Amino acid sequence: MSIGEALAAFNASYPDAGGTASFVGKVRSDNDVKALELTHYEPLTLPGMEELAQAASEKFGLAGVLAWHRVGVMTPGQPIVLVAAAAAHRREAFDAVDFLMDHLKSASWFWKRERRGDGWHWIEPRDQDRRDLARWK
Amino acid sequence: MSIGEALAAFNASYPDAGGTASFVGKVRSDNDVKALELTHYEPLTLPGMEELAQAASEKFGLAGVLAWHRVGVMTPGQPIVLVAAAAAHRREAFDAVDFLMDHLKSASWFWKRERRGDGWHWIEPRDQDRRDLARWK
Amino acid sequence: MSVRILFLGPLRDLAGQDDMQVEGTLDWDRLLQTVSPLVAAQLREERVNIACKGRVLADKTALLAEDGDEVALLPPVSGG
Amino acid sequence: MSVRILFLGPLRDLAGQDDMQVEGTLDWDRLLQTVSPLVAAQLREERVNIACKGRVLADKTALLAEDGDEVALLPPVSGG
Repeated sequence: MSIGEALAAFNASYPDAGGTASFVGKVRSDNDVKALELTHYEPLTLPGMEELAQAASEKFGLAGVLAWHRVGVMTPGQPIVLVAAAAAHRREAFDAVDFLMDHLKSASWFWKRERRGDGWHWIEPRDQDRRDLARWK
Repeated sequence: MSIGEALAAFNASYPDAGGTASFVGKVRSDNDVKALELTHYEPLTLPGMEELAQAASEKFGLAGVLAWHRVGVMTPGQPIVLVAAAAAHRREAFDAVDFLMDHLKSASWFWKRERRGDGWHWIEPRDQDRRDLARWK
Repeated sequence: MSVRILFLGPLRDLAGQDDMQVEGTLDWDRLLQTVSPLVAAQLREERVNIACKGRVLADKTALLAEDGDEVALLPPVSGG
Repeated sequence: MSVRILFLGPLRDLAGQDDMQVEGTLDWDRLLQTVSPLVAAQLREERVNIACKGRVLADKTALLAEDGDEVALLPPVSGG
């Protein structure tokens, strides 16, 4: 299922919600990035994402929530992550997507490394990512 | 073109952007709403939306921006508005979608009325919508 | 050729019509006399704007429309 | 049956392997002696977590894994 199909299906699933906000994150090609690899630890990663989606749903009173995250090797332009939130009003939908992304970026069980001209480099969350996450505490 | 197709095409148009945020607003069925009618004044509405998209693009350094708004009579569950923003990082993409929606809600040339059991009622922006808009000034 | 006055949004209901045509030069005072008292009262409110030839007037009392021009009466907006 | 130790993310590079197996009970002290000094130094850092049987330990020094258990060594995460 493509991202467009997923978003169309998600939208159609919550006709009574006033709005759906979404975000698609892709591999960027800056810093000479040739490829990105995401790894996970399934016994923690999947339950963690389910808890995160449930937390967002309760915190923002969502009608529905979608959180997809790929693992494996991806090249620039390819999608890594898709989140969507359906709510009565746009503010709750926006905030939920923001919350989900902040937690997927720096508080979910994924490890990311990128391959540049000189080999693989592990990536840690930026200070900005940590500050973004701290807003929800 | 459906919303899913539009978002898929938009995403594909900006492969180098790190992320795309989007929002779809739909007719809600609360308050006994049977239908919603949106009218516009094309000589102002379309140039106004183009200026708004340009302003968002400059303010948030976007790779691309999409702003669709329907006019006519719509029923609950049907989409009214679709906005999307592609940017290097998620924060700029989120903020641009937020900015676009706040301006489409209460600072663009549209007039909205809803039909309830007792007839048509004109809708003005909520206080919350005005406060949201004021954040950008 | 005449000046076409358009009633947008709720002003259309208040005017009971989509538009009206008037001959010759239309300025602010003549506009207020041409439309119904209810519409005129709305026009005097700050939150109601006027566009002439596709441009919103910074000062609506400076309206000066000639034959062939379109004047749009713009009540507060609500979209999305 | 043995205890399987998994090296996740950058710890895999540091360990030079995806996982290793050890026989019998594995506690915190034995874990530090079992892995390489470089990995042990990482484990002592607060930002590195340990999971046993699919649960992250609130106190990693309380690790107590038996034969058949999986112990995952979890460096700081980065997703999205």
